[in-house]
Amino acid sequence: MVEKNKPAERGDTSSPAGSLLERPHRVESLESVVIRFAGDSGDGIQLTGTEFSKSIATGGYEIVTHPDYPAEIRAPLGTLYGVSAYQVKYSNNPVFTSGEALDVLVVMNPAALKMNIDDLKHGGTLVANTATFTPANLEKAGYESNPLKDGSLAIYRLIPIDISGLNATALKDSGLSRKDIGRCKNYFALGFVLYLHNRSLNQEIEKVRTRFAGKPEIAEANVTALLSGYAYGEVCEVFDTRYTVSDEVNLTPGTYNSITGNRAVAMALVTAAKQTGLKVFLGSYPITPATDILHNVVKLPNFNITAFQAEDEIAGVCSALGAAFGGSLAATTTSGPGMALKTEAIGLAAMTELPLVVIDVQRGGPSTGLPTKTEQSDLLQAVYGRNGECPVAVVAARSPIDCFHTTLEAFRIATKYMTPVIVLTDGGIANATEVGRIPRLDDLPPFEVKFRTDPNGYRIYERNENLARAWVRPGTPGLEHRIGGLEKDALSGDVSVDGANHDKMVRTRAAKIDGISKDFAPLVIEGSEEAKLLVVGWGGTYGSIAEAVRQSIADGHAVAHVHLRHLNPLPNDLGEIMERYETILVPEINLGQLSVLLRNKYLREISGFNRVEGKPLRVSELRNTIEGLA
Amino acid sequence: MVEKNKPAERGDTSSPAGSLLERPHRVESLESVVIRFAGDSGDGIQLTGTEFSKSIATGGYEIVTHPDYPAEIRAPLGTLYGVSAYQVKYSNNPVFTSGEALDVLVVMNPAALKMNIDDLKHGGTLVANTATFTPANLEKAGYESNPLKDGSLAIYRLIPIDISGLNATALKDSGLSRKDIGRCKNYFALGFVLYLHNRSLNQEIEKVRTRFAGKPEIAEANVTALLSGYAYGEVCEVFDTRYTVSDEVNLTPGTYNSITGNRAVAMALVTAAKQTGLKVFLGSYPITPATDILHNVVKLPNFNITAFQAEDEIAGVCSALGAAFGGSLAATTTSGPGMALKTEAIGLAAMTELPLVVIDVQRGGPSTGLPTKTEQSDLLQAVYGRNGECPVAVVAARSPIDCFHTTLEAFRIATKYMTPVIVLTDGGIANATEVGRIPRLDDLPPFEVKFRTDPNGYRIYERNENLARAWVRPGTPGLEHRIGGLEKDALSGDVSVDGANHDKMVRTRAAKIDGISKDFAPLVIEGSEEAKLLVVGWGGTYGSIAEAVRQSIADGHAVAHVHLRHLNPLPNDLGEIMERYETILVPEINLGQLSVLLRNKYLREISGFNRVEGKPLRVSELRNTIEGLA
Amino acid sequence: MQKIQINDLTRKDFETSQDVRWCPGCGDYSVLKQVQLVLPTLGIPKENFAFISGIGCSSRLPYYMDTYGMHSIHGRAPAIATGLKLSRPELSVWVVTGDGDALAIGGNHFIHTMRRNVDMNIILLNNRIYGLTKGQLSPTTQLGRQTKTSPVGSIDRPVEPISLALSMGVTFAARAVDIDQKNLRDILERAAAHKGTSLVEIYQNCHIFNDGTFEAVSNKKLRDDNRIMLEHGKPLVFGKNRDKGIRLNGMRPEVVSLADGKYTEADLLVHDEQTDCTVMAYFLSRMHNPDFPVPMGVFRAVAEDCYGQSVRSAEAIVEGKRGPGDWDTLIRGADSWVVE
Amino acid sequence: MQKIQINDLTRKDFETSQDVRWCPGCGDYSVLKQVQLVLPTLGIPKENFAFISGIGCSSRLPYYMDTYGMHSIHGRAPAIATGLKLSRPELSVWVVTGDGDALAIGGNHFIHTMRRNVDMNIILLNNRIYGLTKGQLSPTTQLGRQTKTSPVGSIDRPVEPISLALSMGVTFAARAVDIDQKNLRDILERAAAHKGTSLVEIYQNCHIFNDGTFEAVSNKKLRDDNRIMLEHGKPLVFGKNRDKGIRLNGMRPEVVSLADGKYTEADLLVHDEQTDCTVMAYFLSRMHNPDFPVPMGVFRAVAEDCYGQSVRSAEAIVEGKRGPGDWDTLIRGADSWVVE
Ligand SMILES: Cc1ncc(C[n+]2csc(CCOP(=O)(O)OP(=O)(O)O)c2C)c(N)n1
Ligand SMILES: Cc1ncc(C[n+]2csc(CCOP(=O)(O)OP(=O)(O)O)c2C)c(N)n1
Ligand code: SF4
Ligand code: SF4
Ligand SMILES: [Mg+2]
Ligand SMILES: [Mg+2]
Repeated sequence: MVEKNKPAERGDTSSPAGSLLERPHRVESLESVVIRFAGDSGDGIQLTGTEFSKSIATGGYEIVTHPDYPAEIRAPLGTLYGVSAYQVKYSNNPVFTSGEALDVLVVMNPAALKMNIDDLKHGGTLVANTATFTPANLEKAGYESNPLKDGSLAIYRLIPIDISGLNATALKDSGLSRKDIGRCKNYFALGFVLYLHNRSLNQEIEKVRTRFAGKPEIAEANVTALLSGYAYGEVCEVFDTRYTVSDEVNLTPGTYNSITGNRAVAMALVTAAKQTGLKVFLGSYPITPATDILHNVVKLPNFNITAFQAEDEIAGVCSALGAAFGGSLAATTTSGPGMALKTEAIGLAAMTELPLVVIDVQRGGPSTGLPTKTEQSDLLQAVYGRNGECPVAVVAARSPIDCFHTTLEAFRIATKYMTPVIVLTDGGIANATEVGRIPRLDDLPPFEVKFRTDPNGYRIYERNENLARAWVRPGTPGLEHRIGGLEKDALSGDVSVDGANHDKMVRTRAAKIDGISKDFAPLVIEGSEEAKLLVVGWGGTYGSIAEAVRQSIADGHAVAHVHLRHLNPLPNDLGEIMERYETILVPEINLGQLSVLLRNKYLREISGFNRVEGKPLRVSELRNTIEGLA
Repeated sequence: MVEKNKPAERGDTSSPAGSLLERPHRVESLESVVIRFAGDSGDGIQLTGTEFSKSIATGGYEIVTHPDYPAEIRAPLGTLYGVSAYQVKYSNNPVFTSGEALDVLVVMNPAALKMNIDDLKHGGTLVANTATFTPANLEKAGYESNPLKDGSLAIYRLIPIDISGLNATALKDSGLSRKDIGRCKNYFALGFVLYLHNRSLNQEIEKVRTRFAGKPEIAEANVTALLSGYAYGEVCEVFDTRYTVSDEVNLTPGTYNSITGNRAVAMALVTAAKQTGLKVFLGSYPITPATDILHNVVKLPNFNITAFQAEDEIAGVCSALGAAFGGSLAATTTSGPGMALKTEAIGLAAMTELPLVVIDVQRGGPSTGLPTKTEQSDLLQAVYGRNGECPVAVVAARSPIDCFHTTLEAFRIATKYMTPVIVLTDGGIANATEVGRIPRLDDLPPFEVKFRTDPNGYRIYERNENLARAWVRPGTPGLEHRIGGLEKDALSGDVSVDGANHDKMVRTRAAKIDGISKDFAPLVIEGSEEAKLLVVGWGGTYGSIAEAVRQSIADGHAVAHVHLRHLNPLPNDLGEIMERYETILVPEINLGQLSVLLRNKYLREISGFNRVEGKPLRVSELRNTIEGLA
Repeated sequence: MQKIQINDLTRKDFETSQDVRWCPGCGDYSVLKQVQLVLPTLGIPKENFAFISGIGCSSRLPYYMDTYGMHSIHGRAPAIATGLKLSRPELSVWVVTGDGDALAIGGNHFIHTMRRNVDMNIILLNNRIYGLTKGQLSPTTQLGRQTKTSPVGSIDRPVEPISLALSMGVTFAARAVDIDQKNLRDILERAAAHKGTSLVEIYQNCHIFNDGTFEAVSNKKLRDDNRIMLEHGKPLVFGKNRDKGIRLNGMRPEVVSLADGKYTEADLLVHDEQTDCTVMAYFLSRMHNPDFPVPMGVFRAVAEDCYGQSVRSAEAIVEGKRGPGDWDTLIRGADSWVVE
Repeated sequence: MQKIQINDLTRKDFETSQDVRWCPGCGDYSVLKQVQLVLPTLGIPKENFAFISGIGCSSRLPYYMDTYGMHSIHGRAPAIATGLKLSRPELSVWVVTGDGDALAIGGNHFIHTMRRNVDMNIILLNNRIYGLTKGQLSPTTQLGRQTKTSPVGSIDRPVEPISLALSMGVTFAARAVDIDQKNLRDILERAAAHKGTSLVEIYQNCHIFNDGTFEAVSNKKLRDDNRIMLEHGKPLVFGKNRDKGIRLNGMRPEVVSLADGKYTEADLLVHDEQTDCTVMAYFLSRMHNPDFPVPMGVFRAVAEDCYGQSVRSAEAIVEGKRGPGDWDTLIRGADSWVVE
């Protein structure tokens, strides 16, 4: 059985993957719907998608979303590369990915049709805004004839609607300008789609009124558009089915919300400040797809958290290190190229043994690569990418919600072991949303930090049972001391060029990091116990792998799945678990970086499933591979 | 048989390790001497050591030297941490390291005695400048009584000489100031030691006159000091043995010289310019122990080589990349922390597929670490330390002379495969000297570079049989094109966000780098064919390993040694070779970085011999390990 | 670079097949156009142009220029261009950068390039915001401005790029507004002609994230009272009716009216772009709205040895003394010995 | 920082057990001494001092100060200090750096620190050379100077750190000579008292690799004719006999004699360290030997909000509007829903 929601046992610094916004348990049922909205980036697609998912989620369904922006800020209207899309999968069963083949596709123009139609299931529903299928737009999209009329879409259930026109008609008395009326059309579309999915409008109407509280005419116009779209559904005779996903939901009672991975990281920073009573300091430099974390944090100065936009990545990490020296919980956020720039300073953090959390929201590389696409290719950089023998802890989040728990755990490790910790998330989970139950503070693993204040017999590199040195806050009388990047005497902390001392320090720093694994909760094996095939994953591919494994099992294949949060050190029980299986499959959005770590550590043959296409692994393809090996 | 001097077969881009300054063949003979000079860093120790080694080397002996400076620029006189030392081993047999236990130790003050005496063999010769054994100096060195007099040195053959006094007497009529006379004392010491080693003075005298050509009084005073030291040896009755190392040398005829690794790199840059006719561009930022390469190169603007001291390491590597784009042979030189800063730009070089040679003279890490000490701990950074899937070629030099060949090979690989190549040397071989035969230009592997000039059908990422794209020099009509860090279409080179294209490009870049190994010469296995133990080494530990293996074999143990120049990709024949041996031992001055690469690639259990003490591996200790495993 | 006769180059020759992908209304379009118009007039063969950029909306410009080009990494274009120019002095090297690219992450290369005076043309598209990453604070964002990373208004005092460049001794510095086509074109031509580093700061409107930040100097109705056009040798006069001027009061500048007869043009400061010291230009670079008009045009243009020339003359000194290097002698080294 | 009574601190309290490991004769010794003398006078508890440095001979200074300290990585001290100060406003934060550390690799952090005006004291030990790496060209090395990396003389035009800092709006900038103990001490005291970033450039003699580069201003016999001591509100007079002065001629400075009666002190420029614009100080920072005396003392000292204050007032605005943040509300988010 896939035990997606079973909280792991708690170790000292470990925490369950999936409890801020805890994931619900429910009864089995297989029905689910995958829907994608697509249109010009100016069409409000992201907003429509978000609103739709919220409305669905509040119905108690599980959802996973996948927003997909064009690389350009504002691509010219109607172009293929200017198409923006937003995909949602929902179900009353656990949902792990935003889905593959679409049940419903809503397109606002020909370019959106062209770019997305291939993903629609045969027999799937296609809603198209006919008003935009003008000769000029068709040409921009590369259509020679109008696909809505030339029969080429016959295999789909086509619902052509003059969304622009109907919306304009509905709002002709609103007193708004034509431009403003045009802007309401996404609410018309939303109303229609909500009808299609059998959702009521009440809540949505309330939300529109709150959102546009300052502008009542706009609010009312949008409400009218929503209602008109819904009404159009009711009267429309073009189609005959509404989607009805069983709503026998069985959620743990509580307050729920949806959250993106980037916001979850920001919430973790706030929570760390709350739990410890310490100031949190975020030193950062904007870079896609990590910037949203900073955007979230700058709005929260009243939560004992200082955000600093530095002049570059190096200053970002260095300012954080300065704050760590000062006794704050310090973090820096970035993505691949920024990570590359921070490595020298991370080395200094490792050498001075200061707690520092470095969050790398991975994107397509190398170099500038594919900045708006996801990838898992910074793992080896995180583990090995510094000069000298410079081990640091590396952890990875598996889902948007897990970004919260993983970041908090990173802070617990950093302060307990006095070490930098690298948190790997990725562009996929950073922007996707997941729904879960809101945790209360006491639900979370405890997090307390102690500074040394006793000057008696203080030695900078004296270590406790975890091999960690003491954290001393400047301002504490009698504990004045100097640290730095030069090698230091193993006890006194004075500069030392002694060879034996250096060897000792190098080994001690390595042993300290290795020792972190004693705190990890036992790994959770999902899937069949009697399997011969073990799928080992890490980070943001969790959804795809869990879904593929689940489908394979449902289809009668024996396969097990273990998903790693801890990449350095690796969990102590992993070797023993791997020994139980004949074949190890490691799916990654890279050319096999976890494979390198596993092969090196366990000397095991590993099968890789590697696709580096800037997007989540395709469940169907992965499933084929699994079933070939199981 | 240790086949140290057998040139390897030549592949296309490969070259024998050890032919600039080709290493001599000779008849067997075991005699060798290890001597160390030590004194205040102001005492001219480095000069004395260098002069002594030159004099020995011109006698046709093989030598290896090891200079050891204090970390401070000018440490206060007489302090322990201000001691500077220079060690030479010479023999008429192949010499691989600067030796361990000393036959002769020359100390210019009590601090030098204190810091070095433990390395002197029982019964070894100790020359001490008695004039400096004053109460004040003894105290600074931490001596409670005068060791020259208290009998504590009885196990050595002590030769106490009032070097300062005798030198002053000899020069009292020179007309020089007291300070200047004092400065001559190292020539007095040199004269004495040369007598001790049975060398004639003629050549040395000539050299002093050339060196001080502008200042004849100083020249003559130094000559007098030399002669007086020598004469003192002749008349001195304190000791009874002179060192006589058999000089039945059997060198390949030719011109010989000694060279440090850093200078050898500089000579490689000059040679690359000479061979290709292209301009060489070196963009660099000073950092110990790499700076000397830049010091050497700035003196050579008349060799078609432009050296640019940039504002930082990032500008250093970026300026080199700009020059590479412009069609020059471009290099950047650095050490660990600087390497960390260059990784983002190396990623750009990999993405734009431009040839770039990055020379990392490794030093003790992490962070600032032990800047004046050697280490091999940047290997994994070189192989894995960049964001994204970003493979580059990595090669390492095994000895000072090999720095020349390895750097030239790096340029050949870079231009043939259009890729960055990282050259790893280290603080040990960078500053040590090795003697060898001077090559002629036609002795070297050919090196030619072709630019594309034909505009017909040009596509930026069209590839040849080596998967390399064409190098196009700006200024060529009709070939105008744009490259950059964003992923590009596999053929046209236009920006592409297509997933399948990205996957293809990621794999193609990886395949290109993997393909380089087809050019490598077969690995040379030194030592016994029937051995069960294979020692696999890389880089600057060659000397220690070769010597330890040789000694073990001489002692009747069966052991083989293979030493890698190519770390990425690894040589094709390595796997098959490793299979022939039961046990693999990998000695490294790190915690096992080559081990990681080998375990990952070959899934073989590896024994590590790891000492991270800032200095070459100790032959005796390594030998014990070898003999325990063999 | 020698000026040669190339009659047949036109703007079209510098256009690429790539769709230009800036937002509709972005100021970058008009800069691209002017650059494409100026290049054919310079008498430089098309294949000798190289455009290097960093990362940002602005840094996309080289993709739209049919010349040699590199869209490099964030902030590093001047360093790349330096290596290119030093190794290939015959090329015409252009750097295209943004306020974030040049002045945030790239600040160090920016200042050292100014100091070295390598012969290249730097086009700094200053929109006072990070465009490509969607609207964060940049080093030139005005105090109090709300952005995605300064929700209650920026507290970072803005950089004045021209002051910064002057303090590092830049030999050519000028400023223009994106849509002021004539002035922009003149300045680009002068920058191209200048030997040494030329910095052209262009006030560029980011229609999406910082619309209107340059309104006062770009809006045809407002601009004459808010800007002053610098002209070498001419007094500092401005205003729709050319009725205002800048006078020096001690070491302080002062706006005076020429309308009321108290002051005449003779009392005003006279612009001198060629003084060897940077103080005059620096003084101008400190003038900002609303107290002063913003200067447009050339702040400084002086002839000094550029770095490349100095490199080459240092090379020549060595070569003059020692002759061209002889590989055999060098490789043999000073005290080699012969074994027979 | 509030000044509190701490009677018992002396220089000794700030000495560490470490052997000081600069070369004999190095100017760093005298700076260390003055710093150790000034600290006890500031009324700040010893445990509230933090010294952050980069890499270089100069950057070793924190090891010799018995305060909190970090010897960090090359060029990054100002960035580290910024994070420390922003998160711990009650600390007295000092940065110790060299000309290479601050102006070569650290240039970007240097300029942005000036711009932000974070409350810290930066001691820049300018010896115009890379000491620790044994004698290469630094950004302040004079033109034509031979170093290990400029064997035929430097061709890089030197940086004037004070000009650079001023162009970024530094609120306190001063200069002193290492061995001029009295002046150095006064300036360190004033720098410590200043709120915001204070930059103290110290001309420091590197006895080993660049001996005598400051001879003209440090040698007691020469210095009076080669330097000018800046005093707020006083005319710019200098010379052994105080018989020379600086006058403004248009926008150009000019040295005039007060001896021949043609000019009197009334004709001279009067130093004003407090003007809000940076032009006066900039002008002074461009004066160099041999044409002008080199100014010593305080170039600029103005009171402006420092970054930390602004951060805190921005925080206060938000807190004022919204009250202290409530974790539960925040974490619940705007449109949560309840499942029962
Ligand atoms: C090393 C690195 N850090 C950060 C980024 C993200 N990034 C791309 S462009 C940019 C700012 C661009 O601002 P500006 O130079 O003003 O250009 P504009 O888009 O406004 O023209 C940033 C922060 C990056 N690509 N690389
Ligand atoms: C990243 C990095 N690059 C280069 C170095 C080498 N390095 C150490 S100090 C220094 C220059 C120091 O010059 P300066 O700041 O003027 O200090 P000084 O020694 O003259 O006081 C350099 C280049 C380093 N330690 N780290
Ligand atoms: S975001 Fe701004 S700068 Fe970027 S293309 Fe759009 S309008 Fe232009
Ligand atoms: S090298 Fe120069 S700066 Fe460094 S300690 Fe010696 S004298 Fe001082
Ligand atoms: Mg911008
Ligand atoms: Mg210096």
